[in-house]
Amino acid sequence: MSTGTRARGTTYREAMREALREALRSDERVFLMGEDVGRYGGCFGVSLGLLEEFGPDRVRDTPLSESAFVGAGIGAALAGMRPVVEIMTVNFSLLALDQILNNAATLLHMSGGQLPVPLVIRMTTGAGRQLAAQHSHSLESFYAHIPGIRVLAPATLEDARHVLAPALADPDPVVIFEHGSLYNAAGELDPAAGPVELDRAAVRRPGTDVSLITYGGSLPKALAAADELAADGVDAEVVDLRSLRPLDGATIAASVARTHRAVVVDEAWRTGSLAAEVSARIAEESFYELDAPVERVCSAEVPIPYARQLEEAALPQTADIVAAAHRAVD
Amino acid sequence: MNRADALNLVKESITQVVPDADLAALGPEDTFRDALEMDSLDFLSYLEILGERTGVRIDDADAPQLTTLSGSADFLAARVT
Amino acid sequence: MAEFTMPSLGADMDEGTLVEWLVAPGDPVRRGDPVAVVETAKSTIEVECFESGAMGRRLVEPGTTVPVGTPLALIEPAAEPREEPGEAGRPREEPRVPSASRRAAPAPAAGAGAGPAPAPAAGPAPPRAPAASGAPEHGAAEAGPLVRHLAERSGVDLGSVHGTGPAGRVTRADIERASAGAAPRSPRVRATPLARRLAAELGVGLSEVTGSGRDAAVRARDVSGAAARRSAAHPPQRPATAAARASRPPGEEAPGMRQAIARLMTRANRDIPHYYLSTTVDMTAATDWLHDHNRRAPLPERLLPAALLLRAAAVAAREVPELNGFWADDRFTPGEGVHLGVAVSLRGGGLVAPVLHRADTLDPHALMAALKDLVTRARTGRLRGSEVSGATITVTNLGDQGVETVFGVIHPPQVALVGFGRVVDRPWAVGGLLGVRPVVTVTLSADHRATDGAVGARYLSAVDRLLQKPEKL
Amino acid sequence: MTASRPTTRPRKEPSSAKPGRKAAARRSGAGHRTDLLEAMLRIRRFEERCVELYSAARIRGFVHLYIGEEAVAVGVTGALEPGDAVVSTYREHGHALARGLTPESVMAEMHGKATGCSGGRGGSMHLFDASRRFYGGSAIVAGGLPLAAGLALADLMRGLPGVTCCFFGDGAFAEGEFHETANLAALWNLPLLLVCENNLYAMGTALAREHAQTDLAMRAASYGMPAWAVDGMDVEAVEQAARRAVGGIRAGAGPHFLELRTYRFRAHSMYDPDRYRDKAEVERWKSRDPIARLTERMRDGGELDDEALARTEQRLAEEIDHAVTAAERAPEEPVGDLLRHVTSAPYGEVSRP
Repeated sequence: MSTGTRARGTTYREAMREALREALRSDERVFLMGEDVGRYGGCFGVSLGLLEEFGPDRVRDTPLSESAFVGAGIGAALAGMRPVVEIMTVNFSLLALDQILNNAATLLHMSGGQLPVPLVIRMTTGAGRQLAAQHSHSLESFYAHIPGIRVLAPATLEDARHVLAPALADPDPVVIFEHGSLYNAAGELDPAAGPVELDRAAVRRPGTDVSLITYGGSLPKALAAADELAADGVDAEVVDLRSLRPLDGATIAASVARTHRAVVVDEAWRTGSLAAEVSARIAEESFYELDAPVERVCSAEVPIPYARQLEEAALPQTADIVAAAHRAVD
Repeated sequence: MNRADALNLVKESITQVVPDADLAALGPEDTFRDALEMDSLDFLSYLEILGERTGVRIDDADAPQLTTLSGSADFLAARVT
Repeated sequence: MAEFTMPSLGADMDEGTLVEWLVAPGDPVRRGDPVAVVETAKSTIEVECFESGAMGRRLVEPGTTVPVGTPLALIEPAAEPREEPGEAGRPREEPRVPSASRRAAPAPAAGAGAGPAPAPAAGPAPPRAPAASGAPEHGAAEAGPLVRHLAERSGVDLGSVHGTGPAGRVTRADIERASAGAAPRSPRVRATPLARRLAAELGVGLSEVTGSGRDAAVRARDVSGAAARRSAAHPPQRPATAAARASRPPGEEAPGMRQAIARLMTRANRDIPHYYLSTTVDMTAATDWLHDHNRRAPLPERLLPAALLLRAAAVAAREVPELNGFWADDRFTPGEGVHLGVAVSLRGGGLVAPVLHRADTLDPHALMAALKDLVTRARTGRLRGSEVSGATITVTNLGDQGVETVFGVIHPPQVALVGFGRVVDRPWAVGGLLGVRPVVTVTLSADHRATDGAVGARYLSAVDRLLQKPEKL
Repeated sequence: MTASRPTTRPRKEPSSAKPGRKAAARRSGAGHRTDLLEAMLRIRRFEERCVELYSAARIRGFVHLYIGEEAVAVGVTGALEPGDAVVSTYREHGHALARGLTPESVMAEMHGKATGCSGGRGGSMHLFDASRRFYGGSAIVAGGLPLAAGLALADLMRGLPGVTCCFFGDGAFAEGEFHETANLAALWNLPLLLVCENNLYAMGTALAREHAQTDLAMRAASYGMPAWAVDGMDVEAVEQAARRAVGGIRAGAGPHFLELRTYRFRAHSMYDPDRYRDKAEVERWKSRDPIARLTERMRDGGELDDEALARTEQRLAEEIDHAVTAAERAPEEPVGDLLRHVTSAPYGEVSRP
């Protein structure tokens, strides 16, 4: 788990804020809209200070009406703006799912290519903060299911800092998932990091024995698991999917071709999850590379409970990842 | 039943069990059961057919006599009126 | 209303030729009844229907080749067997007759009211499909349906069999010889996809490799290890590639059938660690009982010793379930019920092994009747698909051939084969006195992976015990 | 709260005093009424042909007919400028034709052809024309409302004079998205014209059976926007009301709401047996047919004679004949292009999702 210890350098939250600031500064078509993004500074503090810097026209507090303000973002994007719409959590985003699926993802195709929707939607996802069953879920797979939108899950400081610019440059809708447990992640930002390649997964740690394939809030756990496995003599490779749609099948296949074993780590429920999709891709594309059945480490199939010990038991933990990797390797 | 009729009946019955049996190659005293590679089931079928067509009772003890053309014809000729 | 469709009689069957209808429209049929004769690329088999009711309209004519799953006929609900399949005034569908040999389907008289059930199409006997259509895969191997069926049954590749019959036809004897050492289906080795691929690339036989993975699955490193050991054992090694394997020096493998037999024999012996047990059983009680029974019974009800032997084998298999079942995926799965495969030698050579399902529940009379029926139909190529598969243990009776002791090869994935020799008179000590008694030698070939000798011993003593009380069998 | 509403739009004088560019150029009186009549007739004849084609299975999918409601599309659209935006519903043939989409492109779309206004990917319910700022056919009831608010927001933020006109029905008024959007539009002072086509039925459910309070204009007014109810069967009354509303919006008075009381003469869709409406009720509304009404008025005023009407009908029939012929002859969109326009990736570079 990431901690609040603030090293020198920056945090995920600040990196995201800096990205927003840069976007607002460099393109007057960009504006930020969402519940409490202005005076409050963002539910998770991402947009703190931006209202003062850019004014209420470009940092817009909205009524609590997810469908209306997400739909307004779509309309504004159609009319030439570059809106960044923030939804507090993925659970709330279901109120806007109609607009995202039936309009944002569909208009380009339904209009025969006339109406691209250059919209960016950001939302918080995931558990780990004892927020119980209506603020804690990982529904990324709902969105990754939809053709016509791009789904991203920045998991590192560098990705947080550099994902927004290419997302805004994309002519189509982009949904960015920010895992709540990552906001306080702190460290030195790699000054050499450039814009995120939106279609590409990233190998966060090379290895030869087993591929730990994950994304978002589970990346730090997978990296910690890789450290533990190294102590056991198992050299784990960690793949950060980063883009949940489109999935970077080539990077996944290349990793499995190196290690011949795959453990997919996904904080979502197992059934019908991205982990299921990744596993299926491996079966389709890397079957003859596999030297062990694909392992999945997912959340228990339960609404995320409040009590700390229950929540921890429900979520994939480092020890679970280590155990799964051993099952695959030993 | 005269012996010629009996022999014909024997041959017909064998042919029923072993359709492609080459009876011309069989001598009267050859054990056709072996020559035609009839197993016990085939042989039982043969006995059943004989019994059906003549109404003669055939016991297990009669079986050894019925393994040749000649023995079978003699058996029938003696018992069938 | 159910459809009776061209069944899939094997994973590799994608079409079949309807040879003959066995049931006329309007005839009552019950689930399991044979309804038609179908010829596949490999055999001619009576196919059964899976619905009870009355035979309805036929959709396909004999002589027609159709894909698996094609409806051949309709099965009407049972209630009104005399009911006309087509209602008056309702337009009838054209029968589906995909091939060129289309003939008008028998049309039941629509609206005939009290008329009799529709008769089957009058006309000449349905043509047997030409032999050429029967063996498309093995252009060179001329073989009749029964031989093809036997070949399939015994796992023999017809293309690799040298035919000794007229004009090179493959005969039953050829199949029997080819299958003598053949294991019809060797159990699939549990291995990861990568290991399987690697084994093929390195020319390593998966079954030679000990698996170190979960549930003893062969993994890539096991294959690599085996390949390395092999290289160490044969220093001047050829490159381990598929291409190199294809060009092995001549002489290393015998050509043709000999090679096939050698390979199959090797594999059978390698895969199944057989152990053999034998005992001699006093058949006095059984023989006396048979004589007594047969003396009183009319010919059609008479029993052969085989009936008692099979009965004893089946009941013993129920008592010793460790021998009744399958070895697959490195473990034993007990059979559900005792399904006795009976290797029956046919006159003129050849072998057929129909299955007596639930043989342990059949008394000797029922067993005898079933055996006679099966053998008769086996000889005419009229076995149903379900009658040649699913055996849980096999019995070989070579007594008619004059053999006294049989040491058989187990049919994988079964784990035991029971052999009966000929019932012969032998000197036999009873109560300290020597006498002449009829005896039979019973052998057991068993898979040592599944059982140990003690289990086999229990089985043989059960057979012995059962045969001493024939009246209770 | 007005003080906190950010707006970059300078308040102008109401445009009723100073007509817009096109409105000034528009023919007035008899000539204008002829235009209105022709526009309504075009919609009606077009849809009558659709019924025929649908029955012959030449066009498929859901087809929702606008017959009886033509005055609304023609009257409201008549008050709009080319730079304005229109967001519509799934019953949008009338809106599309009134907005200037050609019968040819709409008919081709309904035939699923490459030359259709949505490249054959939309069909009857999803007509689009970006060049006319026609943001089309949304088949999710009320789904177009937030989108329209966004279009209006963009115009507002960019200081453009455009008005966004959003058509929706009495059914949509019951949806949360209407209320969310009305609130947002009023709160942000968006240049949005909310046009509620109250045809008394949400599919088969009568207005009084789904709304506790059936005075929709009054309820809309509660969001703090000007709202009227208008006779939707009188094209001139509709146009007049729409002009007034658009004028107010352009002047910076924020969103306006029009409740247009109208009626569809035909069933909800081609699948609908129409059992929920009294035949007498349908007949009563038919007696108020907006086309007959305008025709009568024009005859009374000596602006129209049989010969002129016959000429118009003849011209429209030829126009629609041509549209059908062209649609039938138009090329199919190749199946190989199935994945085009899912994303903006250049053709041939559709990445595997």
